[in-house]
Amino acid sequence: MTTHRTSKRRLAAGSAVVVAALLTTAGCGGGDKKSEGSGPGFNAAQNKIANPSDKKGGTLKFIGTQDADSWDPQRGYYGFVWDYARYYTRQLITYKPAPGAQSKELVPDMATDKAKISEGGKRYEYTLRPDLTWQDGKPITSKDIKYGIERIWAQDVLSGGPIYLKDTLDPKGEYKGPYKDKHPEKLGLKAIETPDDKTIVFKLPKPNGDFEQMLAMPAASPVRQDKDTGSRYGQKPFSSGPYQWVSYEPKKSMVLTRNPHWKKSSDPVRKALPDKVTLTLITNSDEMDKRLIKGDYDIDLNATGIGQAGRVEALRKHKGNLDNPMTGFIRYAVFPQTVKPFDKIECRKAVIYGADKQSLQTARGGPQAGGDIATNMLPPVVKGADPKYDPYGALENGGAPNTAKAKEALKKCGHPNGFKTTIAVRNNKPVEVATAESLQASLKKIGIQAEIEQYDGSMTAGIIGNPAYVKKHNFGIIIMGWGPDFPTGQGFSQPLVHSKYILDNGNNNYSMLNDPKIDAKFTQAQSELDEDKAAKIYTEMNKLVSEHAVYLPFVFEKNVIWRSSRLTNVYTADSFNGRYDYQALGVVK
Amino acid sequence: MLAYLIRRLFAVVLTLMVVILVTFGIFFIIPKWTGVDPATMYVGKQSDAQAIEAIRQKLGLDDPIVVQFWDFLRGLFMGRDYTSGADTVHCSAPCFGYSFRNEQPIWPVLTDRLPVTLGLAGGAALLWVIGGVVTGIVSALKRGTIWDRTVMTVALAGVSLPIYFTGVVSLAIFSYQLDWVSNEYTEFGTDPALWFSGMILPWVTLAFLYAAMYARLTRATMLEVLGEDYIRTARAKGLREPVVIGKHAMRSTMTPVLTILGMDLGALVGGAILTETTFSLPGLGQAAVAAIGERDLPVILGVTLLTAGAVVVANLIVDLLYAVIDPRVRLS
Amino acid sequence: MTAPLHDTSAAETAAVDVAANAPAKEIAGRSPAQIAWVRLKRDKLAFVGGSIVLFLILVAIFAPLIVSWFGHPPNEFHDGPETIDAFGGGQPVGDWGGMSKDFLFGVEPTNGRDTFSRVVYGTRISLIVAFLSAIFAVLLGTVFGIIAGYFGGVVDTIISRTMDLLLAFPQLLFILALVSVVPSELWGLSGSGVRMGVLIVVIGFFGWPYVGRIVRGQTLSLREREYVEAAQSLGAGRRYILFRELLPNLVAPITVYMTLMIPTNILTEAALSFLGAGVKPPTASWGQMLSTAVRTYEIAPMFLIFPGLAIFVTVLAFNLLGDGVRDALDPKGNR
Amino acid sequence: MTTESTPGAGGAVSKADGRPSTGAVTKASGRPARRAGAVGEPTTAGAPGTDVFLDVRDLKVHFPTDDGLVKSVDGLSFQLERGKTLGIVGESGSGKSVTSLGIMGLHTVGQYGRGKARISGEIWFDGTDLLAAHPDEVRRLRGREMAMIFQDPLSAMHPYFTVGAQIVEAYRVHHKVDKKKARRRAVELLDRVGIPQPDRRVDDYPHQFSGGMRQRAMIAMALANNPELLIADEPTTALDVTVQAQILDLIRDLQTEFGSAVIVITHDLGVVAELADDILVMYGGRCVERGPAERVFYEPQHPYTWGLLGSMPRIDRDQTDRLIPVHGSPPSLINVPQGCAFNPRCPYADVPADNRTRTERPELKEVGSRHFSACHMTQEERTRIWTEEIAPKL
Repeated sequence: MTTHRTSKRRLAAGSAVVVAALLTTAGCGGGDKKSEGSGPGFNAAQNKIANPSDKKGGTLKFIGTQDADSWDPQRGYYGFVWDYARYYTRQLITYKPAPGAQSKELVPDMATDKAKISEGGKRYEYTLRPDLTWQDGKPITSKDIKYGIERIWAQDVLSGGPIYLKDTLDPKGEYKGPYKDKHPEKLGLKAIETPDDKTIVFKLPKPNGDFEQMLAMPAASPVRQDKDTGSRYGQKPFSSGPYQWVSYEPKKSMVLTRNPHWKKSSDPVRKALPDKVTLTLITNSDEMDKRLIKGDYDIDLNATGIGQAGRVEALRKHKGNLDNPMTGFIRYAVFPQTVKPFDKIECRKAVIYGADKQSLQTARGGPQAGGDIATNMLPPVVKGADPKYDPYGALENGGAPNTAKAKEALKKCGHPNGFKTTIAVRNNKPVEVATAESLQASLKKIGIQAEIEQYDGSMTAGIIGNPAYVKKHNFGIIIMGWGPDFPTGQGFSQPLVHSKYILDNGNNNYSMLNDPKIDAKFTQAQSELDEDKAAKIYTEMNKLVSEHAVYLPFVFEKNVIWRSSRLTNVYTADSFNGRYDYQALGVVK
Repeated sequence: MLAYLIRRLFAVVLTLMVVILVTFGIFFIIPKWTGVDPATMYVGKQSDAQAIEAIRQKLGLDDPIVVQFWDFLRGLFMGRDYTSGADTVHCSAPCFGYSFRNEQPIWPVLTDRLPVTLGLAGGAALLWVIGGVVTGIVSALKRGTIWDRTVMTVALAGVSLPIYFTGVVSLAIFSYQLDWVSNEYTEFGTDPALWFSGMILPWVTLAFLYAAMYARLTRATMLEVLGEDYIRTARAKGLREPVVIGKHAMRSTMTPVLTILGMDLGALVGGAILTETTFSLPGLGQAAVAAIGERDLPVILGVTLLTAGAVVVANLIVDLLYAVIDPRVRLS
Repeated sequence: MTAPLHDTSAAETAAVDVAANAPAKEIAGRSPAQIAWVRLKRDKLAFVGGSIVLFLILVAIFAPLIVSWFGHPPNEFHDGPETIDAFGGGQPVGDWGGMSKDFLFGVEPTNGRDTFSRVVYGTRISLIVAFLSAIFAVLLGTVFGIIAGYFGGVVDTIISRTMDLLLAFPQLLFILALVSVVPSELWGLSGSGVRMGVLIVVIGFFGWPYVGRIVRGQTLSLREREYVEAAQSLGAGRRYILFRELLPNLVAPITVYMTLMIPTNILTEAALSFLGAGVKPPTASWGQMLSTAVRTYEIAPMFLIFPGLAIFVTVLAFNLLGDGVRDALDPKGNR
Repeated sequence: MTTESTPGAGGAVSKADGRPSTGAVTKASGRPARRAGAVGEPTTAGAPGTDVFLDVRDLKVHFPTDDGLVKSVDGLSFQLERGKTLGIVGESGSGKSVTSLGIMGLHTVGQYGRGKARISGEIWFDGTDLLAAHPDEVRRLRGREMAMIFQDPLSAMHPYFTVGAQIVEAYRVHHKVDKKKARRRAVELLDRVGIPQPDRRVDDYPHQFSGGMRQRAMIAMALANNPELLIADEPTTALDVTVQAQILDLIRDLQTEFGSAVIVITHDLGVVAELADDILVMYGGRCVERGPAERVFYEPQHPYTWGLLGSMPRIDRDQTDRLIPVHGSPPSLINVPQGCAFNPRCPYADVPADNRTRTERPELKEVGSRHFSACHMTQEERTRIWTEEIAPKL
């Protein structure tokens, strides 16, 4: 008995030490001074340039936890890849290297000027700058650009990237891609013409006001045919930008050094300040935050925001190194109209009214790391957005649920005591599961019993992107997020609400919204070459969408991101989901 | 002996076949019931019917499962080509498959991760064998004393602690609070010191769990052996007690310990899932969990096969070793 | 990692083997069960373990009552500013993870659910899954073990090979994979019921070879014993022999194995929940709480401590009890 | 000392040249003086001209257990002269083996933790009180001066080492010789105990030997250092009947040759009849009868001995009534019956008056020349019962 008591006591003593050690964190609640730390200030890189500088040299050290889906310019779809790709790719036109909303403006890159548009918006012509070179010194020709773009057509080999250009230039899919091309130079795509090495002409079957937005994507980057390694191109792309690839180990590291043949004089956009750019990929995001805060690395490649733990510490001690940009994403729930009882608008409204938006915001990470409570389905970064448009009173009472209206709606939809449904949520996104639980809890209060179904996040296209599957499995509420591929109504909303995006697989119009009035707005806006006029049309489109009550937006997403004190020339860019404009960054040595 | 070996190897191959078949079944047949097209997981945000079809073709998803199974087997020994349209990827033997997520064959992914797992298992095994066996023996020799009871209670507590709890608690203290060690795997080649620093916690936590088991096992075996007649004989010869324990008793005690060690190491090669997940070690177990999340079938299959292979081969080695240790065992 | 979950050390197996063989020697006139009971009562550690187990069972049964007295409904959110600092990292407001009279164990980060209530309700999942899967494994193991051991020959070979094969499988990996592809509605169940059913079946299925081996060995040795022969020579039918003679002799090793299997199953269930293959949210389970805690331990350490301790205490209690039962049924009886 | 490490080339290991003149022998000269002071127990030891070199006095070996104190040996005394053989007889659990292990000092060594044996009394071995001596000193005697043959040679030999290695080890513990010489010695010993092809079999493992050969090897191991005292604990129990006889012959031959004193422990009086000069009958941890073999066989003075004799199969006896079994089971060593430990099983328990058998423990009393018995019955009663009731049936 003595022994036993002894060991128990030792055990108790041991666990007390453990608990005490852990509690030193928990214990330091209020007393801390909020310090700005060494950085230039909270949000110092928001809408302005922090540490402006033109000093060259040094090594810029990226760290990240997620590798690219592909570094192949035609295949990458992750936002950070598009931002990072400007190191080693060039486009005809690109986003303006300027802070905040200014970054959304398109400026010429390899082209001497923006397009000469003719034939009522169906012909775009560009002239290339002189002195454009590949990393081996050979000139970049219009044919290289055409070949690069043609690669988008080879979806059988190079899947994964955006296919806006393909859909716009060749909506019927007549061209089969360069690998099956009989043309001697593999340049058989009819919609693009290269009358000479310095000229490139795009011929659209019908006008699209956002066509230049599509050309600003890395997918429109040149690829030289003799350097094209097909599906393996992403392992080591051949550089047309200021930096070239030295080494890359997937999920581990990457080193870029200066491309000696790149000339500043030929590139009005890229700053190319550091001598070297390195990327380290690790697996643990908390460890990444720790290393960033410690100063071992300069910037988070993925920029998905500091994790909970790092955030608490950083906000407390290093607030000056943080920025809190809007990402352009909306986090939302969507109600497939094919699933009962969401075929009835009042049932959808009941969920919208019954949801506790503040709780959802907290689940997303609160006002700073989660974002502002969203009012409608057009994010503020998109032209034509109006965050004040709040048709369902999301902001009333600080985001609290409107139980009275919810109950009323339930009555109208014929389920006064609520109903049963399923919330579908990706299993690999803990935050989304948290929002699902929050929604579940608030719906329970108005009598709606929601079951949470965590589906395989990697199978999104085949599960929630498959309307038959959705219907069969009774996914009445789907939780998702969406960000703009380019900052216009088309770049954000079209896949979500346009009827032609209802697909058997890979559907993004989860609500199955099929309203000719909405479709017409897109046609109208796309043929409008004036951005501001197009924006107004999108505002109207958004109102139409809201009236259908198929979306319950949670937040206009914001992130808390880390900016190392070593960084110069830092600013967040709306065009890159609120990430820093990577090409502009420099480091103090 | 040779006949025995051949028969055992045949059994090994057979076991692995069944493992492949079952894994195949789980990941090909069940998803078909659920009505999800596996090809859709390889397309991006904007899916394209052409792309889906191409992937289906490339992966051979439309082939009957028997054909797919055969292709996989052939690939293992002879390598295989993945063709779609004009683009052909060659995956040389041993071809465990080709990950379309990373555009690379699986085998290098596995060989890349294997050292991490081996490093984890090896280092931890060293600690737990030394720690567990020594405490077990001392406990057996001090049976019933305060030491024995304390150690055995701690050992029982040890086997009762989930590693993802001890692991996280130790991370909270030593990595987050005190910042003594890194919470990220660094390759040995990159920086041995950092590698070591990152491995200490996983080693110790994993070893603690196993040491507890081994201490219990060693103690029990030792007590049993100490009761054997031949130990009494050894003493009757006038041998010194350290010789009796160290030579006569140890030899018999180590046999079951070695058996379990062999099997544990075999299982750990692909199975340190929880440890690797807790400590974010990029080993095979973590690869498997990630692959399950991503439905990256070739990787799942590869890890499963490698793990099952390791277990079966470890069993074989243990049996062979047994014959070496224990002259009474005949391989037949 | 599969191995530590299934802690079937040779020693334990050996002890179990012995337990069935010889009757207790020193105190005549009492049945082995009585002797075992007396021994068990004398074993203080086992007594402590048994008491905790009993306590946990009561907690599981009366969870709603307990929670209504001392806590809040387990799925109720308390994410207002008085409990959760949404502006920071979603950490609980106040020291000690928000522990207070209202929230005995503090609150879960981000959503402010009552940790106490969730730990209490987690007991249910843990115990139900562990018990039922152990029973399932024992049933399968006993049936197949007896069949293999008694009939021998081809039947034995097939069953034994199957057991070997199952043991060679990377179990956790397999269970994980299986659970992740199982449809959401099955056997007329839906929601957490399906997941629990799947967990029970799968954990039990991978557990039976351990029982099967022991039972097979026991059956083999019992078959050789005289009294079976005697019964056979008296013309008793095979089934009679099986149930009248073999089963009672298997009770001891099976009891021991089952008590030792339950803690293992608790750990497996928690591990699966930890890896995301457990019951569905919002149903509370310890492993799932820990998987949340792993992401938030820096800001809410108490949320890591309580579910972790719950698993630890439960498993330890079962292990203490299991050790005690094993020792009590061990004729050598020397601790 | 000179020839100690070089045994005779002829293979016969003779006592004379193998015996080192160690301090133990020198010490022996002082022994009679100390022994003279010994009193209490009935003893014939110390008588002039005898060569008593093992003298066990009031040996008690008790084991504390959860259920109580197990008194395995409870006050045992006897002597043994050089070159003589003592047979200790009794049922299992009577304390025979515990006694032999007690002499070898195997109760105190390697008994770790709780549950250690409690030993008291004196064991004088060649002038040394083994119980008072430093354990290391006892260890040095073990295997060299006193050796033991165990009951089951299969379990008593380490399965992982060759027979040769185990003999070599036994030899090299006490002799600093190189492995080659030790091996030669092992072959020689195996040859001596009658193992065919000893130079080949020396490298076999115990499981490759037959039962009888294993026991021979065991004996060879015990004889490796020419011990003064050889304890054979049930040396033949695990063997076939034919082999039993061979082994007994071997032990007897070797004893003659080596001149060792031998203690044979057995439950089988037949074995004792073959070998023993003296016989000691144990019951319930105590000696109930002790004396020269012929006296114990032909004039046994204790009902328990009668029972044992009655249980002994004999060819010259009629099939029908050949056995007189001892009814009941051996006594609990925790709760030894009050009075005479044998009383619950003794058919003559009521012969002495006053119920003494059930209240008073009988002491060992001399009943003849060097013959002792512990029974409350008078000598007349015993003689009468023996001659009238028992002997005729045997």
